[in-house]
Amino acid sequence: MPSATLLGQALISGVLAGGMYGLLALGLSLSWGLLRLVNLSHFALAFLAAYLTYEMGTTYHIDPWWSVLVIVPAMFVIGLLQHWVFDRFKVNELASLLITFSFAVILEVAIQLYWTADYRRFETHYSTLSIKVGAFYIPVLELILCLVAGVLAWGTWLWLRKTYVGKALRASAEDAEIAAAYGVDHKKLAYLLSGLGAAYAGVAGTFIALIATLAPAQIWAWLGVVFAVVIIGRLGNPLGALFAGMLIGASESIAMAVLSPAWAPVVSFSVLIVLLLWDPDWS
Amino acid sequence: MTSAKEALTRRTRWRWAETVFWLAAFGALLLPPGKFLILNEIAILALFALSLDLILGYAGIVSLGHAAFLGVGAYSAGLLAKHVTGDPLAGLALAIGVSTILGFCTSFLVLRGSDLTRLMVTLGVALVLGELANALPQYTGGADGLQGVVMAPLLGRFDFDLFGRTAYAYSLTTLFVLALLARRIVGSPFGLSLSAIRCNQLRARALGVPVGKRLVAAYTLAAAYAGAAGALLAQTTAFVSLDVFDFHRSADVLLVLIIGGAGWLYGGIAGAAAFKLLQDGIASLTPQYWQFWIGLFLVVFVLVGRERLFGGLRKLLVRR
Amino acid sequence: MADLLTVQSLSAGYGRAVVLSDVTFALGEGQALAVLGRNGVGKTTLIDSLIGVTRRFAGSVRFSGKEIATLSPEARAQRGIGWVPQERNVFRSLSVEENLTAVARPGPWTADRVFGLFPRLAERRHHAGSALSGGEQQMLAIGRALATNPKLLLLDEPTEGLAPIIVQEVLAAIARLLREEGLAAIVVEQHARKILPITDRAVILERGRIVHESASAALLADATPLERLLGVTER
Amino acid sequence: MSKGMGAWRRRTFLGGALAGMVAAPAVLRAAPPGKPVRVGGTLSLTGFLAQTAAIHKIAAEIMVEEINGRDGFLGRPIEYVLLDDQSKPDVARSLYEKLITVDKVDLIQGPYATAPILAAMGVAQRYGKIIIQSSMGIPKLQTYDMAFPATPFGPEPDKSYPNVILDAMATLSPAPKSMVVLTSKFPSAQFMAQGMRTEAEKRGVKVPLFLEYEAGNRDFGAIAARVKEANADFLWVGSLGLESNQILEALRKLDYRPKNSFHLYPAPGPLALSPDGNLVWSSTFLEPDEPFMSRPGMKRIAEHYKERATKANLPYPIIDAQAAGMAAQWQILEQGVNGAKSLEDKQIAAWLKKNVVTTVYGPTKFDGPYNHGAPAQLIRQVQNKEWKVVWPKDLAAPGVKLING
Repeated sequence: MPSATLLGQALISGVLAGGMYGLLALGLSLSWGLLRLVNLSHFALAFLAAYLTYEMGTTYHIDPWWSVLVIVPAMFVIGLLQHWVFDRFKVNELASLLITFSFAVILEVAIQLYWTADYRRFETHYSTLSIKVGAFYIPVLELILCLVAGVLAWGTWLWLRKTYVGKALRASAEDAEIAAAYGVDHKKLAYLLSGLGAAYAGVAGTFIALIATLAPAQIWAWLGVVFAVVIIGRLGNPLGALFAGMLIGASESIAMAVLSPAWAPVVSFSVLIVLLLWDPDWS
Repeated sequence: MTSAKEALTRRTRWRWAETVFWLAAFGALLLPPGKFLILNEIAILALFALSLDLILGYAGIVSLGHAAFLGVGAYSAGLLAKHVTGDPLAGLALAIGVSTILGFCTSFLVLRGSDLTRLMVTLGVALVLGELANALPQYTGGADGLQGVVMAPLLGRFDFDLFGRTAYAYSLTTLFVLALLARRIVGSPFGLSLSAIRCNQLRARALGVPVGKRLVAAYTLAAAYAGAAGALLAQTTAFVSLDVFDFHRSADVLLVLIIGGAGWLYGGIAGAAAFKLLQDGIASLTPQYWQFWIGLFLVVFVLVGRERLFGGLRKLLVRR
Repeated sequence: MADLLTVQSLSAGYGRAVVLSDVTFALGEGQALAVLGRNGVGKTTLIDSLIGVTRRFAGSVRFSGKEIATLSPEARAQRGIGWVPQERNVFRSLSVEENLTAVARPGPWTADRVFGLFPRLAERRHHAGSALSGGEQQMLAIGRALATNPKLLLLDEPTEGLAPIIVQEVLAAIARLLREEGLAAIVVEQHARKILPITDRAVILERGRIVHESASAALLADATPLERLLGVTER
Repeated sequence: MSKGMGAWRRRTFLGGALAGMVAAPAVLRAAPPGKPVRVGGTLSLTGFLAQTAAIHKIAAEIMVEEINGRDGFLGRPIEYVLLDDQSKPDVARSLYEKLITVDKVDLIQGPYATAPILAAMGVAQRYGKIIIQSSMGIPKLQTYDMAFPATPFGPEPDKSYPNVILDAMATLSPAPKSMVVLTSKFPSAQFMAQGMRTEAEKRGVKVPLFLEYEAGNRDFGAIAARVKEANADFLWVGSLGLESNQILEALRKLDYRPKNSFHLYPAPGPLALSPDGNLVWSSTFLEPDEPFMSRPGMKRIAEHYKERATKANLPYPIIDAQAAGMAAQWQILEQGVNGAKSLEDKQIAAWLKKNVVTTVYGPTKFDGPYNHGAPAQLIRQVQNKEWKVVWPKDLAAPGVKLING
């Protein structure tokens, strides 16, 4: 039986690591839930941002906290461009799945072309910092990640709940035609949201550069678990995405500490399947 | 009454183009060796896409994890050949049986909830099965793949030759038989009720169609077909790897079906031929960056060719 | 005085099907028009043509002196056309209050004023749209249209499928809007007698054409056209 | 790297990108006259093993040029027909079949990593082709008698190599008494990890924790907590790629640093450069130092490699055991063909079994079980951000010793 310290430590690092799931799920959940576009290239965009952070950090010695100021707006613009394609060709849900899959493949090749397939590691002194609280250690970088994810998720939630634009978006998501007949300009809002989703991928990318492994094929490594998180957190619900991310992160971590680390990959889908058995209309 | 019957028979009547197509496909067996490898791959992919067509094109269920059944079929056939008997038909039967059971069991999970949750559950089932195969290397060979699959001659007479003529003949015949069967099924009242469900589930229910049961049956049937494709894959390549459960496989077969057009059975076959030939052509031109060109082609294709191809699909997916 | 809405020789429909042909009528500021007719004569198509979701084959629609026939639905809504759809179509995932504020535009009609009109909705302010009864949904649909502060309100069968007591409540509210607030409106209704007392004018549609037009009071006084065209003898 | 250099790289990137994506860059043509001998093979140019293919592709291209610069195969130039197996064994399988039956290559070269090699070996066996490979970590799976290893794993590396590590550990003071074995479930790593546990326990080193994690594991926090709690004297990690960096970082976040740790197949550059990488051990067969540089041709190959790898923008442009494996594959094939004076697979195989071949790994024989010769695994250690061979002592770089962490 694992000790209390081990369990507590596993829980802490799991919840914090889950912040990354939540952050990645955030943008995906918004575009899927509110625009009915399944954006498989979300991960590729995040990795593009991660590689850009890496490049700016290693080649030009720009601190990631500064490069994020350039990368996130750039990703926002990419999101707008991507949405222009969706809008121009009236892309529906299934088509969006296929097109963004192809986008992701193209981006993967492009990343490999410039940065090669070799592993990249952005060494910063942040990566190993941690705070000691009692018997537990709290990694600083993951803590910042979770705070950022929390602020973004909460801010987005408030934005959707409290502002005219947010409510109009939710109304459009439910019934675009009716909302349009009430004067909601769905198109403009959709551009805004697509840009925002890509910008969130940019934020996630900055943290990926600092925390995770950079290799082109890693684009696909997050797909399954983050998709599960998006559904568990309910589509279009930013706070749900974050909490679901933390829940899955914590469950994986506990599974690693108590059972075997090899069980971690099945945790997210087991949770999802149990959830869907319990409530088929979940999401 | 007669007109309804006529309409039914018109749907199932042979067209000359079909005869020409199958004659050409079987005629390819007379080609000199060197093409059977890719022809065999096309036949298997076509069967896999045909199976997806049964649920996507006819029942309107989008699956992101159809590779689950391909994989289960492949491992069943591979393990049978390795441990019990190398008889191809026994393996094919076992694969169909196992994937049918899996399809039936998972159908209840998949058919609960909305289109969106379906995407996730199908994806999840394939991922979990992939993890399971990876977690049991003593049976599946894990990441190294299943070694030592040795096939006995087909029908006890035809050896699997070096150039793959037998393999192609075997895969093509299986494809032919199952396509004929599928043709009968989709033209039958059962198939028509599926189309009705796809167009409007509520109306179909109001007309007394047992929607749930029909969808379970369709999903199970598609699983069986995918299992058969898996068996062909395992047997004609004498090898199975974890890649059979890969997400890329599920995504590729969806693309294949979209290229060929869903909902007319031959779409999968046409798409498989186009996809494989394209892949083969580009990959030999530029081995490192072929994926880029395929990706670009698909984006353009789905965007530009979409209107023609997605007319029927849009109805399935636009949520009301 | 310039008319608020002028429909001139309008032919419209869906896809290739022409449902309305050569429809012409006008509506002044503050006027209420009843659109009567049997099932399937094109009443809803007329409303749909005004909000801009049909295909127009010919004719013009002028609103506040400007041609709007080529505008998108959202642009028409922004110019002041408020719509209460036949199926109500309230946003089920939004709360009652959010249904009102999501589409709100500045003007005298605020959420609070809507709650004043329909006290029932005020009680259910924080409930989701999906939790409302049919009557409440109808009230919400009307309230939602009001929240856009329209110059013209389009009501498509506002009492259909409601319990009699609720019908009274909804009709009373509509009457208040038309009579006291002086809102211009087009009301589609199958049951002429419910709506004639509160409207100024009435048209009767048959097979996509206007076959009768008169003051509402005149129709109430002499029901012969109603009996002839609608086949009803209501009491 | 200066800004000017970055801009230059970007220009070549754009030019190279377009040219590379249209043309067929994989076929190299060469000096000696005559009809070229076509040698086909796949590498994982895309997918999760792609970082290794970049290295092997460069090594192979250098070797093809070298061989053509000499006398080719039997006086004929050679041509390398390279295809992308996408890191998937079943793709490798069909591509080898295609190379043999459709492209009709004269000879084949093995792909990278156990799974694709096994797949390719099955095809080679069916068509009676000789296959040389450099990266199958589980020798006993090489059951085909015309399959040859280019890397001196030895027939039972799961027994021989742990003992090399244990020997080196025994010289530390105090000698480690316990060891945590942590491994990826990647089969060849798992295979070595099991061997490590068995051999360690045989020699009285306790293994209080043996953990397997899934390949592609994302978060090592909980694993690190378990390693810390076990608090053994030595940490053995069956890692691939960046996993070692991630594990060491996760440990440091818990304020824990294992005194000494061994890493099986790490990404050499990132681990050497990481502050956590200082003094860690890893496996190798050679490093660009003496005595290895004195081996015939090694200096030239190492220089070429550095030049090409830098140009290809590889982050670690230094030849190591990985790249050397591919070089050895070609050296073996070259000597086999020219020694047997034949392009016939059977004759080449027969010649290889009877003779000693000289490769960058030194004199190589194929006389043991599964066609393996003697093992020659070494231990290297990060010292001043560079990998140095430290064990066995007689192969250590001049003046370099194993340092206790």
